Amino acid sequence: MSFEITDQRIDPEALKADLRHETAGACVSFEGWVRDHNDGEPVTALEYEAHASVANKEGLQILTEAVERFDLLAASGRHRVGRLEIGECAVWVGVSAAHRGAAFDACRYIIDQLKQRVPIWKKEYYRDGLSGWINCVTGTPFKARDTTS
Amino acid sequence: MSFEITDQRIDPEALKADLRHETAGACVSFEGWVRDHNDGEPVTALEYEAHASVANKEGLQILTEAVERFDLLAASGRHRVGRLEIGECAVWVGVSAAHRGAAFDACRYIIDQLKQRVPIWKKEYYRDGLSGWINCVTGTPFKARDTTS
Amino acid sequence: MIDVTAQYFAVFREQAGRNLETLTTSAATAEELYAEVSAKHGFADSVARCKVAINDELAAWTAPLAEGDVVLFFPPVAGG
Amino acid sequence: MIDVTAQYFAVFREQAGRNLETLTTSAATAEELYAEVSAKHGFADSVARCKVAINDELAAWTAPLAEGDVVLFFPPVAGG
Repeated sequence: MSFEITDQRIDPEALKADLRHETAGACVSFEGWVRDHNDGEPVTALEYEAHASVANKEGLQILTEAVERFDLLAASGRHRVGRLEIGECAVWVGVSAAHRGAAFDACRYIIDQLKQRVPIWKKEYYRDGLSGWINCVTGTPFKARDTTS
Repeated sequence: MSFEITDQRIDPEALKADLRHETAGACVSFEGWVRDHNDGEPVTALEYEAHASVANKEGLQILTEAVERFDLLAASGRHRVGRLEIGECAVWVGVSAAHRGAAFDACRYIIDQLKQRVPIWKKEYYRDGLSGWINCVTGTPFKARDTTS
Repeated sequence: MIDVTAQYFAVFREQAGRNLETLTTSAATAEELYAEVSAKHGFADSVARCKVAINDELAAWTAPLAEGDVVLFFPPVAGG
Repeated sequence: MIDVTAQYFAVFREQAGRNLETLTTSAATAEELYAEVSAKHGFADSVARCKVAINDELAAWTAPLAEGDVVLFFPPVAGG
């Protein structure tokens, strides 16, 4: 079980090695990819910022909750920081379980909680040269809703 | 959108290329791994058999339904046949969507439907040398319930 | 009476001891043919749990049979 | 009055024009300190949408402040 903020490209196949277990029959994974639009507005790139030590601790706490709450064998997560281009993987969550119901429910729980609780911020760059911090009230261009994935 | 029965190792990373889309914000994938037990009984290996042409057609039909029913951008699936060892990937389903809710729901719909509708059969080999076709009534060792993933 | 080919998969193939056989039958539907072959080979699963395909297309158990049809009997599926 | 360090992230850092600042304050809780710094720098988000950490541990807005604390102000998060 591991959660890490990283400035390196996320490699889902390598990360799945941590989920391997002889009793695992199901593996569900989620990837959040940088989209080319948000709320109808064209997005050219994204920048993620995090408080790494608090984020890593809170991310691990969420994984621990998921393992306790669902019938999981393993769970891991990664979140990129820095500037990302369209199509790049910003966040990865993977879980393994004996049965698929628990795996789907837990994977969804983890990504929902990560998005609500972990200190990570996203700045979008738009085609018109403007930029905005998602979810934040700033007066300058902003998005009230998070609609990225 | 593609569904194929294959006797080759499944490569999830390569298959994800088919799910790429500039408007895709979420990718959810499911892998069914061969477990070392079923219903409490130790399993040493599995053998899958399929009617490939009917299976491919029905699998594609399920993907088409999922794309219509959920707000998907792409969906793909693969199912292995032949003898598989513990830990190998027997089935892979991947979907992409603008938003994660649709991606989770659709991925789950697809694997649930695949397990119910596609002509694929599974024979388990047990440590005591016996074997059994899952879900089938045969008189000899069998499993009434499918509890593999 | 018509001539059809019955094809067996998985546990049905093992129980029948063959992949396929040609049958001369009075069965008018896939379901009637299943009743015949399941009695002959001792198949224990009900049609409710099995599937049938005629000439490589999934079909209803009530589908009528025609001379020369290839009827595929699928025992309960277990993918995944 | 106590001396504390306020640290800003993302939009707060941009609006404050700095990463951190030392403040001499009469604020007894994290929430009182936020009221002070948000008035000073024009932060518009309510505490209900923001989070606070004290010395690198997430804390309740009602958490008391002590001399030398480093108080991290997190604007609404947006991971994923």
